[in-house]
Amino acid sequence: MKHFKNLAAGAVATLAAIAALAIEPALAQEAKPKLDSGDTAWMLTSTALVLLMTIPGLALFYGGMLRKKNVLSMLMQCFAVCCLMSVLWMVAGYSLAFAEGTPYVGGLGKMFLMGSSVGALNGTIPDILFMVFQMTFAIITPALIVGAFADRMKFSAMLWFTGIWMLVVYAPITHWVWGGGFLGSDGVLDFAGGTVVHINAGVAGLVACIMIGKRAGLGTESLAPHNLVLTVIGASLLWVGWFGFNAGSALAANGTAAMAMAVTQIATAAAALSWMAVEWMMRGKPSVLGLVSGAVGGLVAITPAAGFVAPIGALFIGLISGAACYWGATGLKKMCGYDDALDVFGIHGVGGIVGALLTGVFASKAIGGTAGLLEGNAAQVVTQAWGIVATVVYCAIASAIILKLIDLIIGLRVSDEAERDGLDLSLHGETVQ
Amino acid sequence: MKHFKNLAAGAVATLAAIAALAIEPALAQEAKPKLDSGDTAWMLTSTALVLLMTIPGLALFYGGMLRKKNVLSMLMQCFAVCCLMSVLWMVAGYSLAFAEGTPYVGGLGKMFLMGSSVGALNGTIPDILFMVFQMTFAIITPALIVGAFADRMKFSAMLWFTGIWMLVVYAPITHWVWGGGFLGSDGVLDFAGGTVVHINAGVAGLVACIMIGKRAGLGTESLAPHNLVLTVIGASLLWVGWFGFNAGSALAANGTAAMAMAVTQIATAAAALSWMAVEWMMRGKPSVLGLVSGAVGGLVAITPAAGFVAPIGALFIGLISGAACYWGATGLKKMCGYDDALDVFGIHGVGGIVGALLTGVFASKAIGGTAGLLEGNAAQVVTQAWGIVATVVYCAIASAIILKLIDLIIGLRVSDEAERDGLDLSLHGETVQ
Amino acid sequence: MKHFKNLAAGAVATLAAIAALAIEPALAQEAKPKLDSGDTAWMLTSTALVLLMTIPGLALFYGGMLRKKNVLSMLMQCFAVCCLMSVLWMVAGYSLAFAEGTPYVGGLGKMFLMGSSVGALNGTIPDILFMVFQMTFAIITPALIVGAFADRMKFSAMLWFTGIWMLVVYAPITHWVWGGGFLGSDGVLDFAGGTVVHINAGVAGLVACIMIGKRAGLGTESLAPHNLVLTVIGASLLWVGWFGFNAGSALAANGTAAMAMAVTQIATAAAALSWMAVEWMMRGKPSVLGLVSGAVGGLVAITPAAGFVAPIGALFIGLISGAACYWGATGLKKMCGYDDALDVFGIHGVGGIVGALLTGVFASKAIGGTAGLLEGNAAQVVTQAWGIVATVVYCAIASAIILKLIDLIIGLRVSDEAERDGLDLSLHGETVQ
Amino acid sequence: MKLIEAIIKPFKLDEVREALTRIGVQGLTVSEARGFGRQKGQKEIYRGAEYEISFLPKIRLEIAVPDELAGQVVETLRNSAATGQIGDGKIFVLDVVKAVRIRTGEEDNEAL
Amino acid sequence: MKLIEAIIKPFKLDEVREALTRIGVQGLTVSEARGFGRQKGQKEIYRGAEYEISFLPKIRLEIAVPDELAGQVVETLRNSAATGQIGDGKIFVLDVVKAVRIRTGEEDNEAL
Amino acid sequence: MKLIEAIIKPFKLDEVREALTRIGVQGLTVSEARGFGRQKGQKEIYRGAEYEISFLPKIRLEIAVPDELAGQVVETLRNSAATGQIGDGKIFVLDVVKAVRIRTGEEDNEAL
Ligand SMILES: Nc1ncnc2c1ncn2[C@@H]1O[C@H](COP(=O)(O)OP(=O)(O)O)[C@@H](O)[C@H]1O
Ligand SMILES: Nc1ncnc2c1ncn2[C@@H]1O[C@H](COP(=O)(O)OP(=O)(O)O)[C@@H](O)[C@H]1O
Ligand SMILES: Nc1ncnc2c1ncn2[C@@H]1O[C@H](COP(=O)(O)OP(=O)(O)O)[C@@H](O)[C@H]1O
Repeated sequence: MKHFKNLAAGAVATLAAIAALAIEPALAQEAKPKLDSGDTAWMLTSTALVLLMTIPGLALFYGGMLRKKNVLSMLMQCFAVCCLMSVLWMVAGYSLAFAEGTPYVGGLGKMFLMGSSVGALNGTIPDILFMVFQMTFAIITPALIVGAFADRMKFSAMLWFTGIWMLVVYAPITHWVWGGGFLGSDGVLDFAGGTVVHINAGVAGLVACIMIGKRAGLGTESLAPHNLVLTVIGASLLWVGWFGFNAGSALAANGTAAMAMAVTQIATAAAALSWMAVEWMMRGKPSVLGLVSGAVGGLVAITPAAGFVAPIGALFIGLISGAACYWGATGLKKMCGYDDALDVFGIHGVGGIVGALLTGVFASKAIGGTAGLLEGNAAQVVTQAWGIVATVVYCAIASAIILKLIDLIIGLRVSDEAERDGLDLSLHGETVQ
Repeated sequence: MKHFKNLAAGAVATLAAIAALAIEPALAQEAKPKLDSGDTAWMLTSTALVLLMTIPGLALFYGGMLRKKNVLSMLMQCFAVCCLMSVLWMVAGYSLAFAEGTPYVGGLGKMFLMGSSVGALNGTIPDILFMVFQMTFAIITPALIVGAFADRMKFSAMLWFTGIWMLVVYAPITHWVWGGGFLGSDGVLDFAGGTVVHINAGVAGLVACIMIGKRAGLGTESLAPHNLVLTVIGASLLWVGWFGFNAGSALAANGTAAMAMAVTQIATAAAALSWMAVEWMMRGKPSVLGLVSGAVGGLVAITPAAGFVAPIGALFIGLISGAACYWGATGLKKMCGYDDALDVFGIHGVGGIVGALLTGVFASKAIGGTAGLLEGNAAQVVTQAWGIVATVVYCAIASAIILKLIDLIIGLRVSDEAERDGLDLSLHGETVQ
Repeated sequence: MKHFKNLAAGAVATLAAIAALAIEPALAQEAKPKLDSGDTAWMLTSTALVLLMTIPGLALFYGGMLRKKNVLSMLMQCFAVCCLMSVLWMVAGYSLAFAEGTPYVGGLGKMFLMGSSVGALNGTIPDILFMVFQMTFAIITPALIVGAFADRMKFSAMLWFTGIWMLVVYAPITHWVWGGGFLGSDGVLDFAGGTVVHINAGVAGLVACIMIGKRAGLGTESLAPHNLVLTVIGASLLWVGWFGFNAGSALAANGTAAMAMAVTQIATAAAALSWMAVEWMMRGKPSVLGLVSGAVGGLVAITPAAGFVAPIGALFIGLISGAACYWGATGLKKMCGYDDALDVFGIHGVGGIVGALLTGVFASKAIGGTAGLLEGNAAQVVTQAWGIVATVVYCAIASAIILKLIDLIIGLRVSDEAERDGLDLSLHGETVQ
Repeated sequence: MKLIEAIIKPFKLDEVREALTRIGVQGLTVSEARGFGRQKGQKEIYRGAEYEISFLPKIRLEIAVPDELAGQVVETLRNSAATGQIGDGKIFVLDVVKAVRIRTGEEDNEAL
Repeated sequence: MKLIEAIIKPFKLDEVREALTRIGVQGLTVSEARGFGRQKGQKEIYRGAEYEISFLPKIRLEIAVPDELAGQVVETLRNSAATGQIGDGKIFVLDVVKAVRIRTGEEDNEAL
Repeated sequence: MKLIEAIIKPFKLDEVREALTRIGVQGLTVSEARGFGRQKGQKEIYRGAEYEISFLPKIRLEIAVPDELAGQVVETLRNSAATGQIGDGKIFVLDVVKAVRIRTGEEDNEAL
């Protein structure tokens, strides 16, 4: 019984962040909850789609941008992160994020998925399904980070870092926004994880790439991508999988999910064209890497907005974020001089921040129940900014501490020789012929 | 209110083409429409599956058949078409296809998705979901065309051509068949787009490859595919995604969708084996390119028939279309001497025509409500032929005019040097190592 | 009417194997069956996911581990098996597995899908959907086998072997367990095919690789994998697709499906980490091939258990099977000295046996209705062992006979020269550049 | 005998081979190479990072011929491989002390 | 010293290397090549388009050896690389004016 | 003229090229090679199957230079390519009978 209370509480809190659904499901909770097979079917599918984003989606998107001698190490890192987070999420992460607790972190009531059953519901879907859907988010977030320190981190250090980070940074922040924590209560809008997932990963990546230092040969040798075919496959699977990420965050197969899918498609396409256009003007040629990078930037930017904005709003969010991410991956990076190898901050950080703010601008009462700046509710932009600040500050500090400790204990960086020979051979004893 | 009328009208018209559903949903329209979460779940999934067909499916299927120096340009074209069509469909395409209008083209009432809402329904699914599902069709159709003029068209010309073509050719023809236009009213059967998508793309490809001329080196150098692994991945994703294309066209998760999936699987397998057998006999060896090409031919041929034929009918459609497409990609092409680089006409044109006619032959009253030749309704074959003729004539003329204009204004073809160096480097400044 | 009886009988029998559902659906059968659009949506999706496992999933997983000169032949084999089985399943396989018959094999009542209709149901989903879902299982099982005799079997012999094997070995064993046969009645638990699919394929692979002999150059030349990027893509798609395989085997979108998905995720992750850890200790380096092989081992092991065990049980099944499969692919193989090229027995055979037994250990009444050893029902382990023995014995003998006959009539093995030049060029006249 | 090594533009290979066959060259060996010289490459840009391609794709031919044929082969190479644009490549003629056909053991001119 | 260049069939590489090591060759360099000669390639067909493969995969070996060892190396190459079928390849022996070991600067025979 | 062939470690290529340009070398040709010698490779393990990598990746440079420049080029190669560790590679100097620039037909030193 007590368990069911936790559950209801947690669920209500989570759903609170999803204005579109706030009313009925919440009620549904009070009333006798009933499983909806259609909603369940969609959430089962969404879970598969979000897993597809990390393996092989993200792994290929990243791997193709590296030199041939490091491609397997990147696939290894993404795949290993997927496995490690699955286990850690079951052990404690889910509980820290979604068990009843303080406004700052969840409790330990759901460790090892204690009390999970076939019959328990979360709104109209099985509770265990909500757990595994959220697990796929806990997988991709740390996986996104590894792009920043590609080519140079020890595999063991990477496992320690991502594992601890998920428990200490990701799980609490998820609780803040979706688990009944203070950001959710403060009215921060984050439909599918612009703040929780992308700003979070972007900032952690930035901190990590600064602390580990630049790649050997940066500026002197060619670090050109060895096979953008892989990158395009990865970007495509990210796009397709993102439907599960955004439309799945409706936790139901309804109009909100459909609208989330539509605006995701529109914003992504607009962002890709926007990056392409800017690059075409500035560099004289449109590149496929630019096109797909823009698409990812658009996917990131629409993530917090998906359930809250109308198609027109999505079009603008896409156009703006595409150009913004281009700047993030080129101008900003040059300006500051850090070596964010695969532009985790440039795209996920910048895109996430732009998206979070624009959600406050374009939010439409008719779509998601909350009005934004354009509908006269300027306050929402401030609320969004507050969500960004809280996340950036906590994530930056915590990530830095974790990395520092690991560096002291086992060291973050591989030997120069290992880096030169390539991580595939030196760390994993394998090569691509 | 008026909007809802358009909607209902449009929806009814569309559904009319889908005999299996004609009755209940239509009624459902008159009565109070209610959202079905199961149908919605399946259509959300189908939309993701059809997007998967283009990116990365089609992009890889095509890219692997080219020389290494052009593979990125093909991925770029497919991905850019995906983005451009998404925006254009939202802006005007959807309206031209599905807004209330004349029997020849839709109106402008739905431009920029005006009046779209979270609550509006189309049958048992959200109206916005129908829009985005159809968007994925508007994406893949122009993308199919680019295979015909691979290796030699300017990227800018390609964008202009596909963009205009989608608005001027694809949207109206969609309206004819599914949007309440004259072909639908005439009783032409096209369950998932054999005419609208495949014949249409095949004919446009044929016209384009003739107008732009042959690839340099054709007949003198080796133009052998550089990596059929990509092509097999692409063909496989096309097959999987096609379940969304065909079974999704039922617009519901019901017996018709299930039957459409079953016949799709059977016809595709039979066509692949049929092409393989013919090639094995004629050439002495079965090739993987032949096998997957046959599969795609079968997918094309069963597309118009999916909701109308029984498994046995599908088996025959597959066996016939596999052999027909083999001829289309070899004998016919040699005979006429055009350079349809990736056999867009040979497979999608020929397969689409064969499929449209055989739909009239094998249609079964028990399955889709309409009898075909074998059940004594010879007239249906004539109706099918009428649908083919109308599409071929309009598409051929319109495509030729668009291409001619673009050629005059910016030119269709890249320089000889750019073609020789490969489009990856010359147009996009990138290479696969 | 009679047909409906068969149907009901067959369905009940099948479902009997799925304890979690035994009660309601069975009742549903007796009562007036009604289509559930949510369950149907999930089964349509699951069918697509399981197809994705074979093409391109398995094809890539296997192809990447071969030398470059044989990669296309592997893709060809997997794709051709997919096509051939689809047709044979429609013609007779489905009937032999699921039509009313003896406890040992199904009847011929459903040959050519006779009597299939849009309206007929199987539980809460269309009967034709159950047929095509099962078809995807009949596709992947023979496809799994080809990894064992990679690089050296004639393409024609491979077609004959897999085709006959599916009809003579796979279909009957499926009937035993899910089609109303004796193993099902004996209470053998096999939720998604640990015995039917994996032990079966593993044993057939072992027999085949022994009968055809070792690869030329084994031990003398390097047979190192040419491109593990493909293998990682394949493993990832296998994982994602496996959600359809395991959660889809609930035949509904309900709590059992959700729990099956959760335990699949947990066991797979644990097995991957387990293999990685063991390899890291024994070999000094964690390899990406090891990591993904462990994941596949975990997927295999959780397959029979998916609907029956709790998350904690899944964690242990994963940890144990990862290490067990590592031994199967290294120690065991070295010990016995057969050349199971891609460890079909080492991973699917060993993992399947371990999983089947552990299902008997960890089965939980609360989850799937049946108690296992840990809940005091030691007998279940014996029942599981009985299922394994019956399958191994029949499969081994029948496979050996089929192979012997084919060897006598057309010969199993390619010429030394063909093997040396690589099957891509010698059998299919194609190469990867 | 002489071993004639030529560095040419890749797209010229088929043309060169045919020209050589016409004058009776029975065999040759080619390998992929990358050349650095006067010809400048295009630059590649990836997310704002520019890479000058200083090494351009070339094909390296090796043709062993009897002394008397050497002059003609060089001439033919020149004519068939030239485009007149920078980067056409070079021809180097080396002395061969001995040649052997592995299959038969035939030596020197018989080996070619 | 002599630089011995051999064009052989790829699958013979390991065998050849072992044979050479046995007679005391300490090092060699190999590269991938494609050969044109008497041996004809299989043809590839893609959707009815036929391509004769006139260039077949070969391995190119370079072995620098002291003059006195040259004869024996050529002999060993012949025996270990021959299959007796067309396409076995060639051996070319060239004079080396000077050899240097980069690591130490040792010259000529000491460099090998 | 001389044809100078050098086998070096791949990651040294850019450094070597710059050093050579500095002393006035106008062009060179590189190709990928794999080397067998004293340097031993790491081993790869795939599901328990161990493979010693006996051939290590190397870069093969060819530089044709006038006789008078040869000494200096060899010197420069040594200095720029050396790491002091086993596997740095070799330099071989061969005589060139004749050189031709395909584009212009210029011969010998003018061709370089
Ligand atoms: N000194 C040299 N030694 C070896 N190869 C050279 C030399 N100079 C040029 N090459 C090769 O010839 C190619 C063409 O030379 P380049 O100077 O670019 O044009 P051109 O031969 O028309 O003057 C170069 O890419 C390189 O492969
Ligand atoms: N004149 C030549 N110069 C350089 N390489 C040659 C020459 N003739 C043959 N080769 C190389 O030797 C290989 C085998 O030659 P080929 O004539 O096919 O068989 P065989 O050596 O048995 O007569 C060819 O593929 C080519 O790589
Ligand atoms: N006799 C030889 N002929 C041709 N190449 C050689 C010879 N010996 C060595 N090499 C090349 O030089 C490289 C380095 O040689 P190695 O003996 O490993 O180290 P080091 O040159 O420092 O003694 C080898 O990988 C091989 O490519």
